[in-house]
Amino acid sequence: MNFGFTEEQEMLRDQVRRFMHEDCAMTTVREIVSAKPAFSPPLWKKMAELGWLGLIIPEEFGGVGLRWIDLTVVLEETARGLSPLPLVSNTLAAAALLRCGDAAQRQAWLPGLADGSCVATLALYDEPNWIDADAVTLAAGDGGLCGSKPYVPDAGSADLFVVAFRAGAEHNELKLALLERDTKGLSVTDQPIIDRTKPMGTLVLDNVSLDPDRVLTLAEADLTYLTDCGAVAVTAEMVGAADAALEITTSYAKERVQFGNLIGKYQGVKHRLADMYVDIESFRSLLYYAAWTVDDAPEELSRAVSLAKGYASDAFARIGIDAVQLHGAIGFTAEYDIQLYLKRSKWARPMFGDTDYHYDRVAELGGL
Amino acid sequence: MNFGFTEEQEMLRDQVRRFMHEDCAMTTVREIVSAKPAFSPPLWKKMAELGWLGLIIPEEFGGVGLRWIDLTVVLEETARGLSPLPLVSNTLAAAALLRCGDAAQRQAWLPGLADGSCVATLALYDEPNWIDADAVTLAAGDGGLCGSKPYVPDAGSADLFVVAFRAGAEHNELKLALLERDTKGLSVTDQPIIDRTKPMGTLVLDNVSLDPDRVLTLAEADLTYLTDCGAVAVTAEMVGAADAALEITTSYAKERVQFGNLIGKYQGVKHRLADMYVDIESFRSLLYYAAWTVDDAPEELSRAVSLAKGYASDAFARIGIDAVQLHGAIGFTAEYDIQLYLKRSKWARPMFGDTDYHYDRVAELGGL
Amino acid sequence: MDFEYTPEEQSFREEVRTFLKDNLPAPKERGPQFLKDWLTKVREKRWVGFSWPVEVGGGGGGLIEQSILKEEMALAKAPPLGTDMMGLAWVGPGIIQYGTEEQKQRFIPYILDSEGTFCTGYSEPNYGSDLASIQTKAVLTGDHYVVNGQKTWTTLAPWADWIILLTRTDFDVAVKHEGITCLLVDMKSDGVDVRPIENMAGDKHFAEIFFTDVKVPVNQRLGEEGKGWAVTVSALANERSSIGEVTQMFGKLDTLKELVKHTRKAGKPAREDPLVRRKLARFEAQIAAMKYNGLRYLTKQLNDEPLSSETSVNKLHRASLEIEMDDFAMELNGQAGLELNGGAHAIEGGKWTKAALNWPNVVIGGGTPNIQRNIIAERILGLPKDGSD
Amino acid sequence: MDFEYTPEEQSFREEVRTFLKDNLPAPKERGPQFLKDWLTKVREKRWVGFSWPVEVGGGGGGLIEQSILKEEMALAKAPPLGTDMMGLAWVGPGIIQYGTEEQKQRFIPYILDSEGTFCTGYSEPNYGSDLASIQTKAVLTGDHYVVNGQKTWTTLAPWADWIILLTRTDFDVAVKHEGITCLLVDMKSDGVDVRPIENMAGDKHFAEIFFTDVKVPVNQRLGEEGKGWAVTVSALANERSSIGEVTQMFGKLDTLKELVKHTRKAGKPAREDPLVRRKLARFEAQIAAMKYNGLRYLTKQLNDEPLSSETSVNKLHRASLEIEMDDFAMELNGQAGLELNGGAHAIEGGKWTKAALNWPNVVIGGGTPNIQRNIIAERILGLPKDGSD
Repeated sequence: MNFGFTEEQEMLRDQVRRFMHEDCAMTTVREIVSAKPAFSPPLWKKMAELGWLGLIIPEEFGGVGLRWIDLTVVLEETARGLSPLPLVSNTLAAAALLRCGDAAQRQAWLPGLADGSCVATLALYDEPNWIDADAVTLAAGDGGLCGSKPYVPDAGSADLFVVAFRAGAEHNELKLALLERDTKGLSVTDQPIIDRTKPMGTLVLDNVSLDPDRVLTLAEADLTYLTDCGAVAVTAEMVGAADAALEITTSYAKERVQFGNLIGKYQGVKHRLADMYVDIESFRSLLYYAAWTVDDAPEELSRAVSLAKGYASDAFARIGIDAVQLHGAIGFTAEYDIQLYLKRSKWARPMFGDTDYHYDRVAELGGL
Repeated sequence: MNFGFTEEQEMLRDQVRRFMHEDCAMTTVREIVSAKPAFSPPLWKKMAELGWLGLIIPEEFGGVGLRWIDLTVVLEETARGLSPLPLVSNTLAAAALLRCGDAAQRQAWLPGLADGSCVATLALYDEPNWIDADAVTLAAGDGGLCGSKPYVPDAGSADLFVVAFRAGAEHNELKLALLERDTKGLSVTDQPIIDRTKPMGTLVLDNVSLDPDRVLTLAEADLTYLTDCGAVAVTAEMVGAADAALEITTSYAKERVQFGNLIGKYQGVKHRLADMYVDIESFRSLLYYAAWTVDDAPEELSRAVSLAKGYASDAFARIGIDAVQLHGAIGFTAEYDIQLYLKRSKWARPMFGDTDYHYDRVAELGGL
Repeated sequence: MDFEYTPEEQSFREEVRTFLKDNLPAPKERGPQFLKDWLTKVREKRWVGFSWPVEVGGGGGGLIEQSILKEEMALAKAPPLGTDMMGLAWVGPGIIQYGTEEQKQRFIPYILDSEGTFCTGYSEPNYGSDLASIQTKAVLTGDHYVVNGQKTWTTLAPWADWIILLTRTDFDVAVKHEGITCLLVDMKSDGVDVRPIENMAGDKHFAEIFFTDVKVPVNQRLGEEGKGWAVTVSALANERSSIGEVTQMFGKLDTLKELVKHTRKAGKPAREDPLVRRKLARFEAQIAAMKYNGLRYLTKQLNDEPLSSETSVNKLHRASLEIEMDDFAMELNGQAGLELNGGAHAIEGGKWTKAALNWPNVVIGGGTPNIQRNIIAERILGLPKDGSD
Repeated sequence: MDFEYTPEEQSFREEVRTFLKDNLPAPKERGPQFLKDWLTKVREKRWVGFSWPVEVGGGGGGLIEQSILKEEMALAKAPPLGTDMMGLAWVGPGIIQYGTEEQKQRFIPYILDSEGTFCTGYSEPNYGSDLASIQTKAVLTGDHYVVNGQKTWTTLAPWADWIILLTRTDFDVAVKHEGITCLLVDMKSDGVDVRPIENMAGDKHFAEIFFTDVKVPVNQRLGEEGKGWAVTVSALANERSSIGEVTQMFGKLDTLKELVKHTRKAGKPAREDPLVRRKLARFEAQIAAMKYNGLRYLTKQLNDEPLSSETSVNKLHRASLEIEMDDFAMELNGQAGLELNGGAHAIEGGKWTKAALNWPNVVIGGGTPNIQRNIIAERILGLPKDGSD
């Protein structure tokens, strides 16, 4: 029983912090997201070299073969600096290949995901606020895939799209397709969203034919697993981003004077900051446990991640708003960074299920 | 357009305040509720003489013939001092007779209610948390009424029970029975509850025969009207009691020193008190409007009272808890009065519908 | 307690409605000339500056009629009665109360005829909420003041023609509320440098303003030298939440309900989720409370009873609703709620999403919620001050 | 990160379970002799004072084993391991750290063998939260102290045999934390007057205690004269939220779920109301967070990392849950939720209703939520103090 990080994990954390500080500071982030697509090939290459892109990919496929709990260390720290790079998307695509692909498919694609030569992303649901097999509505017809796949994370920078689609009318007749960017009949439309560090797009599919080698099975349990992994990844990012928002706001409270006192001396400010700390500590602990279950106690993953993401979705949204509010007027200028965290909190809330979804599931798993 | 009280109403308010101060101070209240039944014949007589028992009863039946908005003035002030006397119950019984009784029934009973010789109460629903015609389950059989009528307010002191019962299987086949305390087959059991200033009891009915002269029609609209009147009365009491809780807590914050300062100087205390003020002001305004609609715009009563009671049920419950908490340890000693207001807040919450019930109704009336 | 209107009031309401029917075409039928004509017509009706004295060109109207006018205008979603929002809200009343005869003749028609607009120069970089501590300096030199300093968060500054400016003429005072002087400054004066600030929603509604040796004629001083705080307080007191505001919020609630009716959540109609229903009902209760609170305070004014700081109650409701209503719309729509204008799945052109980034305009601009709580705690409940003064 | 237990830890858990199976009959089968036997048996196992040094009679056990022991005891709803709750929680550890050899020999077996109980004399009428400001006076006179003053809110005082008492021996100090002396006082001493206080739930768990010329032998002073604050701080640090507490709360959540399953609300099963479901889920998230927070802090201790004031996090969760869970049960049941024990419709003998009046025991007793927030803000986030010191 040891609910702490190993020395190696702490070294990994330091490494990511150094990278974010030296290579991906906020000015760089703002530069990256001001272009389309919001992506940086050199930083992606560096992340590949550091082993983060293949962190959870086994060594036999060119990865590092670590666990989800190690990944959370990386995600927490990249999100602290609001990294816009598609690490979560690439990792979830890898998770899909690992879980649903056959030996040949894994061997064909995973090395590229690990070495950064192929940026990948995963797109599951077609409904904006419904986590359910029925929410996969894109269907394969005689001519292949026809229609659109909306809400695809990092669609602008991805080379490979791992896309869920409906292979039959039954609730759970689902499959995954591997579609390369230059696939005939596929085009990508940008979806402008509130958080520019988390780009999103829609795939438009005009009779895209399905090569059997590029179709993976997707059982309902797989769909649940991948959604849960997505929730773990996003919650890890929420921990880092929320922590940064608290840190920025606390620093501000220690230097800003109003009515003759540091504002951090007023309980109206300090108690709100204390409550933020309580919430972040708490969803952090829930997240660490959930991340541990992915590899070590998968039967507990659903409940564990729903507790974490359910708590985090509400709490981080409140933290984002309050962090801006405690800054007063300066907090909502475009120039100041704190508002970027508010936008991130809005983005993170619905991703892979909001509080209502996850708490409903906790109730159900708890026998209600 | 005048959303204020008249000079007469302000005089009435002063009169009630004087009565509560001189005749029904908290020591008296504690004495009254330490006995069974928690009732005081001399104070009841005095309230009758002051005209409050027949405030909404027309002059032709011995009352004063005023309106519900006048009644709210009285209830706000009696509740400020947590009066345990059954003024609400007596008034609701009168409202039932006025709305549902025929000429003979009104003439027979209302003068006694107005002059204090007959303490009356109204009992509608048999389910503890369900406001609906179907929640009236006590049914008349061949032998009359048989079973029990629970949750009867002021059952211990009442001489007359106005009791809803089911006269047929259809949803809305309801009637009211007028049952005197000495009716054959009727007995009363005390229900010990959290707020001793608001006694409650169960009528046990053993083949109580129904005299046609003592049965009133009760259409579904009547049931709604009487429930809404009950909600208006209880919300008026909530305004007075919450206001007193705020006043007591504010005074305490102005005299209690901790860590070298008056606790009222800490924003953790003062902002909470400010929030209480905001809530009380707000449900007070909503209540005044709702009380006005009873007589002047009955078509708006349901929506108006649901906004008021919906707001008040949540807010007062929070105020009750926080008022005790802001006092620290002294606040939860039996000796100190503030805890009596917490108990009142718990009592008031479910009476004639809690926040969930009323907000559900607001949504429905608003077309959702 | 009486919510009925007198026959005179009713007929005034009818007059407003008839006017609106005759003069307010549907939005898409409004031509390029529409706004100009509209402003001329409402000015002819004397509805601009409705409650201002007739002598200065106002309507001389009563409080009830004014609330009827505002309510009907808001219900009809009519354009404002004049383009100079701040001039009409508090600069004009300030000039009427404290201005010289010359100032009244110069500025009141200017405001009423929508010839230009005022902005309000109160906040400074180091004194956002603590207005009395301002440092912008004005020195009397012959027949003009020379102003140096900086204002910030000045709403509408990028377009304003004039600014009502709080300056300090005396730094050697026992109480910081003294020594403050209020000036009316032409934004085209030499030495005024406006730098728009972009907010997180991408809008540039407000600006920093730098004043470098700006000359302001003495006759543009409003009120006495050193007594500018009184002018400000009286101006802020005019910044009341009105029935028009409440009507707008009921309107917004209606559009939110419509949105709910057309939204599916977790595969089912969102309207069936009790949490959604009860949250909308709670919004309605708060807005209705604002309405009846406002009517109670209006009644006090009608009875010439002094208004304390009760209006902070409605400001707190407004702040909570501003933050929550748009956010609720976003949350309801999940990922689609994240989309901005131009997105294929954006909800109503992304208007809720954009609005969810614009709440600080109201929530922080009008005094933060914590400031409002202090005002209630100290001025109404009589609790001790926690500030330095 | 590893939630697996070592084989040794697993076998210790098995040992505890086996013991419980053999020695803990169902509640109704427990005879009058049961508790005495139980206490003897767990004492023989050296599970009382589990982590205390073997030299003084403790178990010398590790932190993980201790958490396993507490968890299993809580799961089995076993009686406590000793009757002297406060003695075991912090008086004993305080004596082990600061006591003389004589004190250890006298009091440690007394506590471990459940021969009597301690109560804790910290709070005074004017200093409920602000412990360092206490005024109870102790004057050294020959070989004993003479104590005069008053304590209040002293939990368990009506039954306690001893009190650990915070007194002031020096009023002329620069810092109020100095000049405080800690005494162990026999409650049967002349001049000790205990007056029980009734709380709003009708219980008399705590009391005022008046001290009038109470003589306390010098050898009952714990730690040095004037250095009592250090003893207190170290004692309070031992008051940690533990795994046993979390297990109890999970147990309470389970009973709440059972209640929901059997309750109808507005004519429908309460379990179908999403608001009810989500609120229970939120409780579960908070309790689970307490569990994993606790494990993180335990890991820190195992690694000999200094624990700051992180335990305030769980205290705030505990306070929120204490207030909300019982209240939720009451609200769920409408009018039936108002009934106390003895009422025909009372829910589970009115236990939720009574509990809904007893939250201050935990919420105020352990330091109010606002105090906990100050601790986090000042000690962890480094924000300025708002107190006078």
